[in-house]
Amino acid sequence: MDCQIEAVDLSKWFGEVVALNNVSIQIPSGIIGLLGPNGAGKSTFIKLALGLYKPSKGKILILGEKPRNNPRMLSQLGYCPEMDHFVEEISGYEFLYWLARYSGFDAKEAKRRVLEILDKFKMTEKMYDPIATYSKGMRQRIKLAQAIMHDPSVIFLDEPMNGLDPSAREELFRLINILGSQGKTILFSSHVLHEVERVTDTVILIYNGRILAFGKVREIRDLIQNHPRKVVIKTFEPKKVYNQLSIDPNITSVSFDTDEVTIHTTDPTSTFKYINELIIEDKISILSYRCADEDLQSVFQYLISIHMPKGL
Amino acid sequence: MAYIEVENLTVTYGDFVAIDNISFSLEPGVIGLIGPNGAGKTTLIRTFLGFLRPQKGKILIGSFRIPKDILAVRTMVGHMPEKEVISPKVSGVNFLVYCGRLVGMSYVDALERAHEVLNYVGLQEARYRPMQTYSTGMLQRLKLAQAILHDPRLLILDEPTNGLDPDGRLEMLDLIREIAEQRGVTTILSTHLLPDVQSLCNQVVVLKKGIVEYCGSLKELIESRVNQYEISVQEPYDGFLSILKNFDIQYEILPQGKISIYIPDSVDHKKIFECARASGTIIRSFSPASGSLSELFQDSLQI
Amino acid sequence: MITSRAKSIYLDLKTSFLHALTITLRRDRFILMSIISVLPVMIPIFVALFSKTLFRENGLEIFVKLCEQVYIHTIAPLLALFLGLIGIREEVDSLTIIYLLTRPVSKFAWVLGRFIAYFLVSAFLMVMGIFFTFTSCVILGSIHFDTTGVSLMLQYMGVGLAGLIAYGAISFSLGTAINHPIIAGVILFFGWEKLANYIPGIADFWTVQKYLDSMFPALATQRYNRAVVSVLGSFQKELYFVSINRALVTIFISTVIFLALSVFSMRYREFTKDRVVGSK
Amino acid sequence: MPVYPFTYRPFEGKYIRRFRWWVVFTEEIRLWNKSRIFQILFLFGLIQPLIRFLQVLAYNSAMQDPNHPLAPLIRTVTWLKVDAEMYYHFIRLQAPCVLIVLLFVGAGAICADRKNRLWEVYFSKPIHWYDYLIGKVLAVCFAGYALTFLPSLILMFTDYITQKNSSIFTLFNYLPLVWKCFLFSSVMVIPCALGIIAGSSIFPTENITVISVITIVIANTTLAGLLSNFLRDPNFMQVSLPVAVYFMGQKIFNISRNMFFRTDDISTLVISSYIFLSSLLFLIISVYQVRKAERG
Repeated sequence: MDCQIEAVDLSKWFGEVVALNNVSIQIPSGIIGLLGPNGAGKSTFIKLALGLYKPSKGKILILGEKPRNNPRMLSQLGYCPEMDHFVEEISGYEFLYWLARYSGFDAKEAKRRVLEILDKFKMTEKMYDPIATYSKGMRQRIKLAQAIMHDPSVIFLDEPMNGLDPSAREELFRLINILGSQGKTILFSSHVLHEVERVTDTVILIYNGRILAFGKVREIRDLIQNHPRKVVIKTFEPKKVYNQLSIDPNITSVSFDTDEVTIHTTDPTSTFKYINELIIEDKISILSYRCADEDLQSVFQYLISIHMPKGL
Repeated sequence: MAYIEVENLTVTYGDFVAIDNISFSLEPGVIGLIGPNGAGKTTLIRTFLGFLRPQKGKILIGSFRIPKDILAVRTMVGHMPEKEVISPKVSGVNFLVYCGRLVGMSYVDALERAHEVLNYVGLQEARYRPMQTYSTGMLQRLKLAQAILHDPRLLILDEPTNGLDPDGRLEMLDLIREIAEQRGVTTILSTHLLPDVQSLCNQVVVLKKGIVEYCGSLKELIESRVNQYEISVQEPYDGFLSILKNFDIQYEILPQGKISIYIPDSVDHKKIFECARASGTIIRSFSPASGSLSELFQDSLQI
Repeated sequence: MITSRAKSIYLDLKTSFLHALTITLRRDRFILMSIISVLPVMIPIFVALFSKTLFRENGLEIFVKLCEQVYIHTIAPLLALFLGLIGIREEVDSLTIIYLLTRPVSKFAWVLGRFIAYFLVSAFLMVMGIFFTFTSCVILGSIHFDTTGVSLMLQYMGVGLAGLIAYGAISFSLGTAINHPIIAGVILFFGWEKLANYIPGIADFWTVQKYLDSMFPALATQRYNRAVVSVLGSFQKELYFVSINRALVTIFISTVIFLALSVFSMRYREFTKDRVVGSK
Repeated sequence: MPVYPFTYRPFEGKYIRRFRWWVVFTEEIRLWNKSRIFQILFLFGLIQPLIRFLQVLAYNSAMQDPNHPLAPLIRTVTWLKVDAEMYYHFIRLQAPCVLIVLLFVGAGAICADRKNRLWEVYFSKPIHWYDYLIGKVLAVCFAGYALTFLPSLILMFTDYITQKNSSIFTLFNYLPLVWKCFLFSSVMVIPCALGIIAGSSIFPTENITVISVITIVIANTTLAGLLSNFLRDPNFMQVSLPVAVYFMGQKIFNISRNMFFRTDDISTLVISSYIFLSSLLFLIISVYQVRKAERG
């Protein structure tokens, strides 16, 4: 396995608040989603990987080298920060031009690259306007432009989807896919699973400063599919559904209301199979059914509960 | 009875026309204000609050005219701004107390209210910490808290679910729904996330480049399509899809692993389950679709 | 290997210098500072308008005082605070510095490039100011455009530039190292330096002003006494007099130390602020 | 057992419509009190009051006891004397501290709110721009008075209770002095506060505000010093705003001489209108900026 980013016993704390707690991980190349709720430590991990923070404990290596105060390494990295701050008076062109110069290109090359990337992001018509006049989407695009302008081999995108409208999101997904197909490593953080799913099948789950899981989305989906869950069934005849369902041994509890039945099951797959059979055999008629807790938070809770000693 | 009336409103920044001669009227309820980035949503909200002077046109909210009766309007309006608002050294509860006192509550009232509202939005444990230690989601909740603090009659929310994780987003939507429906507060919800609008709003205003594309009730916009279902299927579902094709059933793959299925009138929906059984897969959720707003949004606006 | 490293540092230096130069030249505060540094030119004209004879008698003294009190004691620290400290601080405060920190730039080159740009811009303003003041004095007839006059002007320019370097280096290190640099800068440059000069011999060794003062042309220093200098104070001043060479060496060394300090803090401080959450 | 709902409830209390600026005022003061740097600066500013306090104690105890060993010394050293002039000097020497503390307090007062986008929140509440501005200005002024006027009141009270023959009637003798101290403090504090608030409303950050105010003060004073020096007329010093404030203090305390200047031939009208007009200019600037944000 080629290892692009490697963290060894990595911890970071601010005062007495722990942001990242004893993380050890080896990240291969490709597109990788960094998934976790707000404040889980995604940003801190990315900033440590970029060398913006000094690790409080342990170390982080990118392509085998420490990134902090290492210009040679930084020329291989691109970073799109989460925060929305610019020097508002200067124009988008200038912003990009100077960052390109700092990346080590001469004036001519920097200009060529900036124009190229602005053209790619369809921003040429407003490129000489001050950034203060840009809309949220344009500000996001300009942040992305500076991250990929210098052809880095490892790209960090911190919550790139935030505040983008659907069409802008589509464009971003396409861009990430193109970059990934060029063989770059892209680590992008998000808190929405299906966003990540659109572009990659490898994710890192991070929660409360710890890496919870690292693997394929498929596996996480399976986890979602297999852990105990709540299913809500809407029907006109709840009593009948109740009677039918209470036979299933996997279902731990059933309750019903005027037009819906709520069940808890330990083996959702077989329960769903059972429901499907019932519908086909016309034993029950339903309007709709869905899982009530099919989201990441419950996966996190579930994953934590597996590793937690029972006494707690 | 129109609650909000806008007539021939034009707002400009220098030469740039942000809102171009729009007119619409809205009834009380939850109102969605949708449009792509830079469509003029925030500008419209800022004009409602009197931060921007309209070039021409008039706005009526209830019986108040803007910008003439702006103070009366501000008393009954709660505003949740789009951008991150932070007062770094101040704790959440102190910030809310200050906001409450600005509205005109006494210190005791404001303190009481602040604690109640913080409980309500789910910031119980973080209330005494300075705001610079808050995460994006917590700041978002705090912004909502300061907007509903003084029991407003009209709630203006600018991108309330921006930057929240899915859990937080659902909670935020639930909060808004509860306030809007149980308390009968008219709510204007500006967003580009269509599911939010779909789950909350009964009227929508669609803005595009400063022009109103559509204004009216959401139901009329989305006529229910009877024979369309949304299902999610256990992976892998390629076999299932090919069987559907054999039966000439049309389908479309949606984001979040969902599949939208159109069945002819002659066929029962049981057919889908049979197909699933034939391909050895399991249908994990099943619901009649009500026509997705996002399709409509993308069709009508071509964005 | 060594040469390629040196070359990359040189390129970084050049970029940083050009960048700092372009952004400084377009700022409003550059315009404000250029107005302020040319404003003293009006004083000789104003004085000449009021009384011709007075100006002719004391024209040289007027020029000397303008250079010493206005340009070197006041405008030099102001330029350092305005163009040096705020230039750095602006990036840190607006958090745009993290765009720079994620670029492959050597911090040494970045600080040095900025410093050179600051020095060139402020030196330009100072030299122009002194030159215009000199010219207006010449035109109004108090000083002659001869070798003594010109060498006097050049000496003041030299002292002014030394002042800019020393004050600039201190501003840079303040701007990168501490959190409320501007209050500290004001207290240091306009509180401490002025106060310490009343306690010669002990405290004033820790001020820039003492070393600048000791580089003033002898011709000028004989000509005037400051109003509040006590007898004891002037005696002490003579006792602890610093020679020009020593002053130059001190200024040079302190500049190097302070610039190294700011490079050090650029390397080891964490400029980005993260909002972290402990438990939700 | 009745169970009460634990949810959002409507607000049925009353709104207080008047004196909204009081809220802004108290919030500002509460905010600085949390800052360590403010506390240090403020304590630094209280050094002189402490010394003066000891001076009053020493002088009164020595003067009233003829056998006191220090009495001859204190009688000969004129600047140890406690009289109206002492209060003038006290307030005058507080000026640098006042400037620094007010800069710390006032420079961020408006621009920090704007930078953190708090205006969007505050002005969506029913608050007038003038309530906001009055609150901010008064808070900054209050910090100034806390360093000048309040300590001088305490000094007067100390003076009163340490005098042997004090009675309730001698208290009235202090009234003109109180008035003079208040006037002089106001002349010093108000233009300073208004200037800093004006700077804070124009400039984007706290740092730029501080440096700009300092630049203006120093440029102004240096110009005045040079003019008076070259033209051999000390009265040109009144071009400088800080020195004009000192002169105004001399006029208020009826002191005709000081170390360098004679203030007899300076017109009270001219300096007072100079101070007044510059304060007005600062006020107009900040009013314009804040009003623009609130009313579009």
